[in-house]
Amino acid sequence: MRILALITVIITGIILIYGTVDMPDWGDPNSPASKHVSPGYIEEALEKTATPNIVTAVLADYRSYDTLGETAVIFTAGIACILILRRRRRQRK
Amino acid sequence: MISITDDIIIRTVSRVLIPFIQVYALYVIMHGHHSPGGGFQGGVILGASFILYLITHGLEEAKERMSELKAGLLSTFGILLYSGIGLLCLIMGRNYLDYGGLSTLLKVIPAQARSLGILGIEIGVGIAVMGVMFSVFFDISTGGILPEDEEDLGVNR
Amino acid sequence: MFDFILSKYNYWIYVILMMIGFYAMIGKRNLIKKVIGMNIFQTAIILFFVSTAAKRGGTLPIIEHGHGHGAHAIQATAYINPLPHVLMLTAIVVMVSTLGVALAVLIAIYRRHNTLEEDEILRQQQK
Amino acid sequence: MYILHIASIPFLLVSFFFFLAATVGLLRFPDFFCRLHSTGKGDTLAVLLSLIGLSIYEGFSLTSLKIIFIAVFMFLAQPTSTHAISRAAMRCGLEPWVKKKEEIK
Amino acid sequence: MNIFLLFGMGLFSLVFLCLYRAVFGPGVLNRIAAISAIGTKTLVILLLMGFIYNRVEMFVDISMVYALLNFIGTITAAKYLEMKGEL
Amino acid sequence: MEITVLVQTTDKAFEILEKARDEARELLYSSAKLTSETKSLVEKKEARAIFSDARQKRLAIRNFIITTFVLFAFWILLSGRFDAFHLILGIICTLLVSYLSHDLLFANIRVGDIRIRARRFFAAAPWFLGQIFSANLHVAYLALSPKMPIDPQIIRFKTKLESDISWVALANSITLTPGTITMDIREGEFFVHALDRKVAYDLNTGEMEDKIAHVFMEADHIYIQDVLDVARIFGALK
Amino acid sequence: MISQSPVLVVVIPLIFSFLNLLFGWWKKGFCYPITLVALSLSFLASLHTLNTVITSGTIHYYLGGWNPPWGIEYVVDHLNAFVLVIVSFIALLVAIYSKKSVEKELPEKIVYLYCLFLLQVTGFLGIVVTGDMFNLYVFLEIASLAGYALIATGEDGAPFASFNYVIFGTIGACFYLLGVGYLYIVTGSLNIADLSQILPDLYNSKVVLVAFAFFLVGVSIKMALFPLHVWLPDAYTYAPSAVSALLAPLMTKVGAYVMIRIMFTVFKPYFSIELIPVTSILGWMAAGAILFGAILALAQTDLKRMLAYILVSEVGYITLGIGLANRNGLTGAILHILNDAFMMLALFLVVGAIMYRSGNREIPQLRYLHRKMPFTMAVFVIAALSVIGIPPTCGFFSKWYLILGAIDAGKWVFVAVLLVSSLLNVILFFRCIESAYLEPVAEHASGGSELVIAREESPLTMLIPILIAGAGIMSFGVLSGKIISTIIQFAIPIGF
Amino acid sequence: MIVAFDFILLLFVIICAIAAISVKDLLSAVYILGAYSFFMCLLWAEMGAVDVAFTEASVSAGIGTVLLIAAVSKTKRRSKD
Repeated sequence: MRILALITVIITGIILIYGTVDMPDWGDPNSPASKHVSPGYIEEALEKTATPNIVTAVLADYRSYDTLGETAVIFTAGIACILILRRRRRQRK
Repeated sequence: MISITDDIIIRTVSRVLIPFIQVYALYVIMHGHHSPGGGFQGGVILGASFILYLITHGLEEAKERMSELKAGLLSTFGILLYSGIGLLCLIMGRNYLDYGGLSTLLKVIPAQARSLGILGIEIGVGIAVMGVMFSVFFDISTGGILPEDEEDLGVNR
Repeated sequence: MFDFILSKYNYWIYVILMMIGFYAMIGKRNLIKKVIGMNIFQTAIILFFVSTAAKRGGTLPIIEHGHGHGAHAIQATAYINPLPHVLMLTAIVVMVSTLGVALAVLIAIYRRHNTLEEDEILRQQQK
Repeated sequence: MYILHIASIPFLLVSFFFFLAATVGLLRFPDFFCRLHSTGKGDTLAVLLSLIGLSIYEGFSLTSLKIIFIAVFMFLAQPTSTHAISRAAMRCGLEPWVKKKEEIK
Repeated sequence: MNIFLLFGMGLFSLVFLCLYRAVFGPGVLNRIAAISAIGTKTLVILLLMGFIYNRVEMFVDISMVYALLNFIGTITAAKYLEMKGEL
Repeated sequence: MEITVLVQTTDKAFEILEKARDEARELLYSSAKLTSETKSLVEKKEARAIFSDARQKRLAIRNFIITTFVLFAFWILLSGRFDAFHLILGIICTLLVSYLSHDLLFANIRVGDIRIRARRFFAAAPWFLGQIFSANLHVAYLALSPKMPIDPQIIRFKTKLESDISWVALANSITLTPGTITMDIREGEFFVHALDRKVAYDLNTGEMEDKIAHVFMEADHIYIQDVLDVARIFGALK
Repeated sequence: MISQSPVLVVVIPLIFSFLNLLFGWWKKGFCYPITLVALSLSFLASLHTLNTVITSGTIHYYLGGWNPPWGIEYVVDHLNAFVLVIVSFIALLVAIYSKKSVEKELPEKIVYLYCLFLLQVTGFLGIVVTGDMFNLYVFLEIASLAGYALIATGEDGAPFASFNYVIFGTIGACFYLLGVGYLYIVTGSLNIADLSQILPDLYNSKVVLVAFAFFLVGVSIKMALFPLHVWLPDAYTYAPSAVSALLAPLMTKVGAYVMIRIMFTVFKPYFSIELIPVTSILGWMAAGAILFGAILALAQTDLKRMLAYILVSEVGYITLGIGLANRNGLTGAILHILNDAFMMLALFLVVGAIMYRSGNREIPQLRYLHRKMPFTMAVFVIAALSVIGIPPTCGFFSKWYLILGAIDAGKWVFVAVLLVSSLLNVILFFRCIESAYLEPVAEHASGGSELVIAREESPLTMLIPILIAGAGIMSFGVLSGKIISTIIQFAIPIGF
Repeated sequence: MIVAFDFILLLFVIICAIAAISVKDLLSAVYILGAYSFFMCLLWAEMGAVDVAFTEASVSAGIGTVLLIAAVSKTKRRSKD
């Protein structure tokens, strides 16, 4: 079992490393990731949302729906813990 | 069941530190615009301050300050605040979560309205995260069984 | 060759980390170890995403001098790509939530089976 | 401002010395309690010194005041955590290492 | 060569030494001690990074988080150990 | 020097007490009007209760205000923005936090000594810093010297300090200073792990304890309490 | 308000789940009606969305008012809207059904259970409706977390099954996220429409290849495709009956939807069919899943576990349709998403009802049930016939299209596999039907036996969804031509 | 990004990860995971992701370790592997 796990892990690792060969260099300013969408955020965020922290602007405005989902995720986790563990509700007076 | 520590040093130092941690957490929530941080981080720190109180002062005392029911209510309130702001934008005739729609309501320019909308949802996220963090820690550390129910349920854990 | 290594080593390290976590998730018998492996696995992915955002010569994605200064134009190359950071904030939240749920499930398992070793639980279930 | 930059260097060097001493102590001392001595105080003072050095480098601003405040919190928190661990170790029944009696005699 | 970079490298070498205790140290107590020592060094290194980036005011906040919150974990572990497995 | 400070303190204590008593007296009169029919014994009891209540409340409000100010100062330090919006946010946040935990920061403070305490603290701080520095040099010497001349031992002593905050100060400064860490406190008895025989000897002289007692006004504390008690009697006589 | 329906579909259950908690703390009785109201509103909104899509084409909805590559976009086309209606309708049915069974199985946790139920549905709907890769991940996690918790509340082995699900689910979700990252690093975009325009230039890149592989593996884990299905049987067996009735039809279908979306919208069909032979691999895996699921189902005596293995086999059908990669096969796959959802819903609901009445679910102990619960068992038979593929029921039509697709592709092995699996299903269900219907009554108790077996039909809130599901199976069979001509033929991705 | 720190931090992270999954005492494993989070936080701060580093710092120092210790305290501390 353990050897099987090891083999799976190694195969996955090799596939992943195979994928990295064609990637743009680490920290390359001309990589597609920093050319396509992100300049739009950097140049517009302050002007359109009056928020100097671009990460906050993107998090809470451009992609605010993701953040709603994120909050829902954490809320789900809280309710999940209550559902799984809590045995009895507190007696109300 | 978390008991109070009988060590006076830990209790006192945590007592002194907790208000500072809370102010710091609120600072992190409110200043997400200008420095790193935001609702989630501030909420976690705020939750951590209550967790610290729970660990050092025991369940009995901590319940007077923050009970699990209150935490649940707060988390629900926070996330309702978030989605409520979204719905408000919807009612104002824009798309969901388009804070530009708030500008007529708040009487500011759209960019400023967006900034205020961001602040609003950060507060919502902070409250929700604080409640959930406390509630999760509460459940995991007590096993979900409140001390007053222990005899009734007849469980050892 | 050396350049190649220098430009890629960050990605390779993330793969190694991820594999460590992955091995702990599927190879270890203790359930808390699996949870720890899960944590490592997820942080490795976050590391990968943050690596994609790095930009040589870029500074933090927080615009200096506060607001109200529209005078100087903002150069996109001067700031690090903010989008992966945003995504990873969400991913960290998901990580914490998963950790919480996994621990809750773990305690429920311990209540039923009184052990956390996978093989012992399987033995108990076969009876 | 240049003079401030120069002035901060000795602080950093001294703090590095204390960090080094603390770390060597952590590695070399024979038992847990003695190791706590080195981490509990060496690190605290070293952090204090390096933070003072950094705030001098920064000059007089709110940021440097914040850095000083970090040091204050460290001064509250670090001895407390040291004390908490040592207490836990004692309650666990960890016996402190004592020099052999024969050697003293 | 930047003085902060040098200082940071020195701290990293010390962290490496602490890591020996953290990984091999006999018993959990030694590990806790070593890791709290690592935590203090982490705090300083964060500030150093701030100076290297020339944006200290951003990094101070992270450092402050460690200063305020790092001892929660230690206290919890200490309580766990002294209460013999309860919290 | 000592005596003038003491007198000042006592005066201040009187002053505060007077104010509190005035407040209480008003309450007392109003309650006396209402319950003029009842027996004087009951009245006295109630009066005493009201008196202590008023004092308690006053203390609580005082704590609340002090906490708010301290926290607001901390907020200003953190925020670094002085426009109206952020200041109002700060006021709201600090009020919230003081509401949540005003009884935490100054849990059982005594009346009227915070300024003197602060002054004495700053007077004593260089001494402590010097001690900490020498402690570190000592540890560094022990750690770096090849022979490692350590001789650890546990010493225990009973402290004469009373309040919890001074215990904490003593324990933390013991932890920070010459080769010693506090291991445990059990009912006023300190268990200290010392790295060296000489250090243990130094600790037993009790210099540190005296300093702490001085800073936290432990030594004069009993005297002031006496004065206050006498003052109450005087006031009653008037 | 008309143009807002895509977001309302998702947001209404989300907000109502929080309200559910608030009102639930006040009074437990509110939860059930609130859940019903939320899901019916959501169903209405999804119907409206489908109607809009049919009449006026694809809907683009910009969340937050930001244009697509920057903001999050909802793209609702025929495929989306179709799955959306299925998901919301099935969720509504299960919610109606859940009242009695939840009250019996988990009386203390009604509030939290309904709250998580709504969150789960929110997650499914969010996955289906979104047009953004990362948003999909977030909603996937909502659905998964709610699923872990709901499964863990079940009977004896449930926490351990749930833990396995946590581990596998996390691996799946993380592989998906990794795929998103690999695509992001070479394209710089997260929007599906944007990606599908950028990617064709990069089809030779190794990064894209690896990303594609990881997408497939991640989604396969989530939808329990054959070699990666190990978490499924335990989890669905031990879960409470209402929960397994919600998860079993929907989780796998949503996974199948995501797979279709990734293979044929994010990547062009040209890539996933011709450039790399992934569809044929998928086809073989699917064939394995079909046979394996059916054979393992034969070995089970526990009815619910048997159904879980049948589910594995059904996932195989859908994947086979995807793997055939021609128009007929894909039509079959999409049609099977609908049919299989209803079949599985009916089967799991019936098993839940049986559990509710008799308390056990071993196949040998099903006897006399046709007298006790005639309507329930009738629906069971209908669903069984549909799984087998007997003409008037809907299961026949999707299988028919799958077989046509296999013939078109020239892969006769798959035709054989489909036929063999039908045979296996006949054996499988005949066992159950035999022990339920054909057990001789008079042997045991002479004379009064007819009176002993009193009629104990399942309660009305359970019976109605069961009957609706049964009716759905029949009517979809009859209406399948119309469904294909109005919706599915437009839902097939461009390029076929 | 500060390349000089990057090498060292990646090395530390790997050491911590291997140690965390191979230590038999679960409390130690949890603690080493805390150190792992420190280094991760440093790594992200070094790459300029201040917000992510902040989140990791608050999560690991405030919640993660404490939560895991609580879970260990409710279950067993020793593990077989």
